[in-house]
Amino acid sequence: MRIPCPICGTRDRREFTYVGAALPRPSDEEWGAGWDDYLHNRENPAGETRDLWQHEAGCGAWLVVTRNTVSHAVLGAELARGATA
Amino acid sequence: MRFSALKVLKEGLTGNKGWTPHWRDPEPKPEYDIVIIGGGGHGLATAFYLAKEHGLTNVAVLEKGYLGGGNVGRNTTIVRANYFLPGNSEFYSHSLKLWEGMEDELNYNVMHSQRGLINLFHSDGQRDAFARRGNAMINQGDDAVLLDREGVRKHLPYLDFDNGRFPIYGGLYHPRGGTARHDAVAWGYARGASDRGVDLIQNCEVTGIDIEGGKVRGVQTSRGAIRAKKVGIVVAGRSGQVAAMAGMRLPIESHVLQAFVTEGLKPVIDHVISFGMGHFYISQSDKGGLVFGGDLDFYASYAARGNLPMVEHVMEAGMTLMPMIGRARVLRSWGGIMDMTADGSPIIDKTGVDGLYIDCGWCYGGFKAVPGSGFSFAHLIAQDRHHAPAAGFRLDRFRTGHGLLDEEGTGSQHNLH
Amino acid sequence: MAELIASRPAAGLVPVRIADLSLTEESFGALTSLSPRRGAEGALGAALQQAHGLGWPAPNRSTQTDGARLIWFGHAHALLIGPEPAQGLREHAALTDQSDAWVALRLAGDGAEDVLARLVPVDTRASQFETGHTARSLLGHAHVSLTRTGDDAFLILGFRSMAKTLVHELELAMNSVAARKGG
Amino acid sequence: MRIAGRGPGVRPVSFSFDGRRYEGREGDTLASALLANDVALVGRSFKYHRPRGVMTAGPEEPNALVTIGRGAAATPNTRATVQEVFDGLEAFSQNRWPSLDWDLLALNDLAAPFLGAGFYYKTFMGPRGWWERVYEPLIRRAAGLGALSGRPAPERSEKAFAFCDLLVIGAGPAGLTAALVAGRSGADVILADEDFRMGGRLLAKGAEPGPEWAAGILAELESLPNVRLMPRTTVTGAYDQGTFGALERVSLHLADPNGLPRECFWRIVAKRAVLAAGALERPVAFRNNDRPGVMMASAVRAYLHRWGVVPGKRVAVFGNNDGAHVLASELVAAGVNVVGLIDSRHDVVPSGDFRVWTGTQVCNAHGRKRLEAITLRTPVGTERLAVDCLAVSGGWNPSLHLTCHLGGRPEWQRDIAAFVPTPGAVPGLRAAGACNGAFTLGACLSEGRAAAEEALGALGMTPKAVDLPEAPEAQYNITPLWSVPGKGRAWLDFQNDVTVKDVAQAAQENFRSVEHMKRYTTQGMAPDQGKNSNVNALAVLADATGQTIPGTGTTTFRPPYSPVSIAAMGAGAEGKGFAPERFTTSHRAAVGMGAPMIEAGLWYRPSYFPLRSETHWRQSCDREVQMVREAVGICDVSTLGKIDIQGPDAAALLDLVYANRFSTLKEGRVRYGLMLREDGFVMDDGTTARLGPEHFVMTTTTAAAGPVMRHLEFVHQVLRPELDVSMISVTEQWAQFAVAGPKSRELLNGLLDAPVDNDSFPFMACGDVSVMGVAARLFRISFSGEHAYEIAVPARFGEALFRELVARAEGLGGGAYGMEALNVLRIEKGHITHAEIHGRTTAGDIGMGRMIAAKDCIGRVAASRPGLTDPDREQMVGLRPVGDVKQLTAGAHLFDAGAAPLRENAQGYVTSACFSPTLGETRALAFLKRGRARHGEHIRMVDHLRGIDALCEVTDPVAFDPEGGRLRG
Repeated sequence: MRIPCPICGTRDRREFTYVGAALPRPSDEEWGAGWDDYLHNRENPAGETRDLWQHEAGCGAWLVVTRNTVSHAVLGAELARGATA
Repeated sequence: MRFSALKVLKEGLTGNKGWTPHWRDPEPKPEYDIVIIGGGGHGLATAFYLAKEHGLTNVAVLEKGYLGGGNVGRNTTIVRANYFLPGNSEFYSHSLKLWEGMEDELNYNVMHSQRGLINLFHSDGQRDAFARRGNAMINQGDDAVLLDREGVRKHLPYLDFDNGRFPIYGGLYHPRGGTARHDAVAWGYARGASDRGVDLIQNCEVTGIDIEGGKVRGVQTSRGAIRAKKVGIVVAGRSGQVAAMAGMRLPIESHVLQAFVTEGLKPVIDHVISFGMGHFYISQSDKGGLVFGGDLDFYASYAARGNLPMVEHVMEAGMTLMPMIGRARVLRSWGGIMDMTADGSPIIDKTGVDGLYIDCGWCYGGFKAVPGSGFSFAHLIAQDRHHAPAAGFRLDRFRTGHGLLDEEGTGSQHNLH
Repeated sequence: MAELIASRPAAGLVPVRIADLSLTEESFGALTSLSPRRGAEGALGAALQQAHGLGWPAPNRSTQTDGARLIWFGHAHALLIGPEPAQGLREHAALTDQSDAWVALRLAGDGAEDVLARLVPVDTRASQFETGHTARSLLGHAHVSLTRTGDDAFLILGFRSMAKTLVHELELAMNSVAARKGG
Repeated sequence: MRIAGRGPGVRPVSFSFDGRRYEGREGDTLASALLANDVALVGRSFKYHRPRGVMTAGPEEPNALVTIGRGAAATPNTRATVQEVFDGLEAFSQNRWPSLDWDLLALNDLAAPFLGAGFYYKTFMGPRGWWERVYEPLIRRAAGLGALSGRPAPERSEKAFAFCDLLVIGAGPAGLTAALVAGRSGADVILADEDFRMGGRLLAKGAEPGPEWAAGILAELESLPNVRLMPRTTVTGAYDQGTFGALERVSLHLADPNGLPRECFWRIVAKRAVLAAGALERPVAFRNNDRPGVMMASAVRAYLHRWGVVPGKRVAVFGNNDGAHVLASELVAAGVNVVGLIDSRHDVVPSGDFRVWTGTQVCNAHGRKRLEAITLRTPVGTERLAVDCLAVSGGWNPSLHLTCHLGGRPEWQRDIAAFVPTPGAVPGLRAAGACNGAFTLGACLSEGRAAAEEALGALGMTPKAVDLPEAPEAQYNITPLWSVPGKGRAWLDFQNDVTVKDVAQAAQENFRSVEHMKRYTTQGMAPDQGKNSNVNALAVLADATGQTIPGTGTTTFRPPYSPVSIAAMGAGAEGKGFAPERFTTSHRAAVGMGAPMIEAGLWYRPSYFPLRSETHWRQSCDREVQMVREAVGICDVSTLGKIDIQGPDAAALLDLVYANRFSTLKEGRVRYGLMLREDGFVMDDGTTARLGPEHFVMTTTTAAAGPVMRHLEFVHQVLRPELDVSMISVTEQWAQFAVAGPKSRELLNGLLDAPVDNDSFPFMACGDVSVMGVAARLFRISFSGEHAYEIAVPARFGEALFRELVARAEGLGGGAYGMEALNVLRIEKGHITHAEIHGRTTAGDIGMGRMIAAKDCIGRVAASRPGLTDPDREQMVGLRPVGDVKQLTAGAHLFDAGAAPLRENAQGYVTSACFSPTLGETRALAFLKRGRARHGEHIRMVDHLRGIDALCEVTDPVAFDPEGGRLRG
């Protein structure tokens, strides 16, 4: 699997660390459904998804990668800076 | 038909003409008391125990593809009861006891082989963590032995004790751990359920769940609508999609786990060995293939296949731990889709819909749980209350924070368990 | 009073010479990580130009003068190699001394690309990775910075603590490449 | 035997098989050399131990599997059809005892009626324990093929990466053409072929365009700098985004590898790929079709043309397509005695100088260890024919395996009665030639050219013209024949001994799905992975279930295309190569002092520093602890993560990632920080120092250094990109040493260029200092509970400073201390490590609940969940033994005194334990339900594993100097 880092170009998956679905962090100050969803519950689509990766063994940038979970097609990647806000 | 050595002999002498189908292939009826969605190991076991333990036989198992075609047919076949958190211990302990009686119960040889499992540790800290685990296993009534380095050497002389990257301090030995012939488990339960009157419907995809007034009424399928008083969802690898038919969102992310088998070799590995530092585990099948695996590929996936970085990592772990397997050739690799939950432990629970139940989230430990999960899920469906050993597998534990079952201690990130 | 003796990260590990290939340790002055303040990339570039005659490198590129080199070092960093950084840079960037953090290895000779091809998941052939190009990537399992410094020469920066592993892996690959060339 | 004047090379090569010496020629495979020496029996089958001979001429070989070499260097299951012979090659047959000729387990063949499909599921079910003790060992011993030596092999393999515009897989007519077109057009091309000689099926041709044409193309390709030829390289798997795995056999053909690795596992990244893998001929199932001497027609042809070998004196050909006729003609032309051609088709016009039976099938083969005769079923009756070699062609299956690796399902093509690849199954890959179902040479050539042109177009390149040679228009004309009906056993999967009867029985038992049938019969699970048998078995199943072939299912393949050694894919990881080793600057000094070094993550740290008089680690450990408590100790703490954080918003970031507040920390001061995960549990802890108004340096635990760095970058880049802050690891930059004990300041002041005192450097102070002329950082922090410092110097001075510190400490009655003493010191003080913050503990569990400040921080909200604030949770306590048993052990569980040690009674567990020389007794840290309210209570500690049952008193976790007076001295 190869991922197009917007900074480094397309690189082998082994340089990247996956974390999970790209979701906005809730602003709620109290525990509730928003936080439960953020931490635990997932759309988990069989198809197109946006998830967070870090180009950890490369430039260190955090990315939001748009992928297909069924075909493994990688449709794009952008810097995470603000992308999940 | 009852299987026995005598029967095999008799059939052999008469040209093997008398063998009958393992299970019936009925047409779906318009209505059942209970519909189980998913004809994998857990679904078939659920149907079997509904019939056997609760006398409920007006039951259908709906399978999208072929029986046992999911993870029960694509795992590394390890059977163990070595969990340490209360909530897990009692469940896997019960499941292992069911394994030990499975051949009698099913009249089917699933080749459950209690050859012993050894979890290696590589530091004092890891030893202490395994000691906690082993003691928890004994508290539960299961078996565990703490081996030192020489103790491990006696069992596994072929490990690299002198030069490996992570020296072997010892191991936690679980003598009752072992393996089984994975497909046979599905077939045995299918045969047992079918014999007791359960309808096993293959090539029948569920496309919708009918709910009226907060109560389940039945399912829509590729072979028409089927009414049901109760519906159980047991579809590891597709749990999110099926639950979504009932408007649910699960604390699950799907991940691919690869596994490998080598060409047949004469007996060389007699145990199940787990090498935590390398996330590597291996045993040898009765046919002689080394069966082994490692960690998830780590990205969400529904493709039953993985990529090279994890393939190589697994092989590398094998080479540092037991370089004598280097000359063995990998014959086949495959991938299974794992329901990874946010604490690494499963869910067997009611849902917000009356009469709808769910059994999911087995991460990559579902195989050994097949009998226990079937037994407990059948109990929940039949009696509408939790079976005690599985009472910890509640869906609301994430929301409340009560009874989280995070054996790895890695928190809410799904792929780290 | 006695003096504290400095030791080099790859002391006793290099040089390694196999056939036409060599692995040696580079001796630089200072290594300083520069990370621009928010919005100060332009000002930092100008200050660098003025103080050290070096332009701010584009991603995956390096710039150099006679005595100094500036290597792109990640999404928010560049590494100034050689001179002590001009104090004026602090206005525009976080400066962090990294002079002792990295082992700097020079891999040179015919077949150097083939050596790297055994360890690095990036195409380092001259057609794709020209002199002055740089990458953050892996060498084996270790994080490295890799820069082509000449037709047959690369600068490899790795963690100081991993010097032994890096040299060992490079040496194995050098042996293999030499054997293939019939050396 | 070898036909005079034909075959490869001239140089004779001497090798042995089962101890007997033979002569082959350079360019021979082991199979061609054995056939040249008239060796028919080369192996035994898996289940029935039937005698077997060479069947194919390629890596798909199911029968001729041998062990190469002996002792630790032995390699089992090597295909004799792939292994090149070299001087001194030693090969051994497998899966037989006592010998290949007389194999005891051949008795299984007689018991075959009882050993059919799935017999083992129906028996061996008792008595309990017999499976493991009796049945399973017997089955295991009988099963398996070759044997591993049980010892590590001495030679090394390697891995490598390669990149290209176009990867061409297979160097037959289609592949050569594709490579030539792309190469001439300037593309960066890799041409990989599994054979040691490129040319594919062209090498097995009796007429041009054949070997000479291939040689010409290869010469041109070799001259092109933009084309890389990779012979002996099998592309084994297709992966995502144009990544392919490939196995190169680098030195397996050499008597003296001379430094070369055995194999190289390549990861090839290709922008486009052409699959030109050819096709594999398939057998026909008939009674005893596994006898040595029954071979694939294509193999007989390859042995004839490429190796000049004819595997018999009386040869018959049996086929269902026109190819069989070509072979018969070529054999006759080469002077071979062709007894005749048996064609199952009725409407065939005989041509050529040999007898032809049309509408006829071979229905039995006779002879055990060597074929002696065959029985024909002609339209009018049966006929027995004496032959010692039967060449069989049941048609061809495209080698489409790689197109299945990403989940593609092949499609049935009726006119060639075969599965063909689904276009686009692997993005960027196009199949060309026989693997695409194009079975004539002309079609192979033109498909190869078209595939290259398409790839060039996608790459934005202009194809250069390439003229293709005239290829004679050969016909294929197949009428499918999968199995010949009749009595007896007819083999489908030769290796696993799966017969037509087994498939029929599976269907009878309702294993009617192809996946069920395969799993029930083990069809296709042997080392050839069903290459020779899957399609035939599918056809037999279709017949048994009354369905069409495409209606029954399809055949799909998983990586690898052919088996790959673990040593190749795991190359480099042997021994220490599995993970990088990290060494501190004091490593050499510590080793010089005799310290055993232990792993701490990837790092090595000293366990203890034994004196010559000490014979047990406890003696050293106790002394080191006392040293720190009474004088001064030195410990390298460089492995802790150190992160340099700068910028106007540095404090804001720290406030967010730490549970407690850092914006209030004064310059020149250090504060302990507790970091939570977003789910509210403790992630890590450490101290962070404020070096300047906008400059902090954070320390992490050794284990969490990487994860914390990633976490900080996540918080900054993903959650708070607006913060103006920079972070970089400085773990490697600084060598840092703890100087701990009442004499620590005395020691330091002997080294520092300006002395420190309690006013200039109180507890939790930090600042720049100069040590022996070197700029350093000093932190007054303590993990031991003593008056202590950590001093950091640039790593180049680490070793020198360590030696200096230790020497001075020894002068003051102290010295170096290791991990064992460090652990005791912190347990005495109730300080936590990852033994306590193991990922399931909350701040409250460790008594730090009040550290969570009233501000937004990672984990604050989730930590407020009822389950995380439940007063019934297990809380950290100390334990001391109060009964007869004085030993406490980590991993033991806690119970009320008098309660049975059962799961339902468990109250908690011990995380850390040690003998405290300071207190003269064992001390432990533990988690206990409602523990903070239970100080003074007596509880039971049980460690079943180590046989310890001790009564303990619950205490505060801080066992020593609870007021902390020693810190401030």
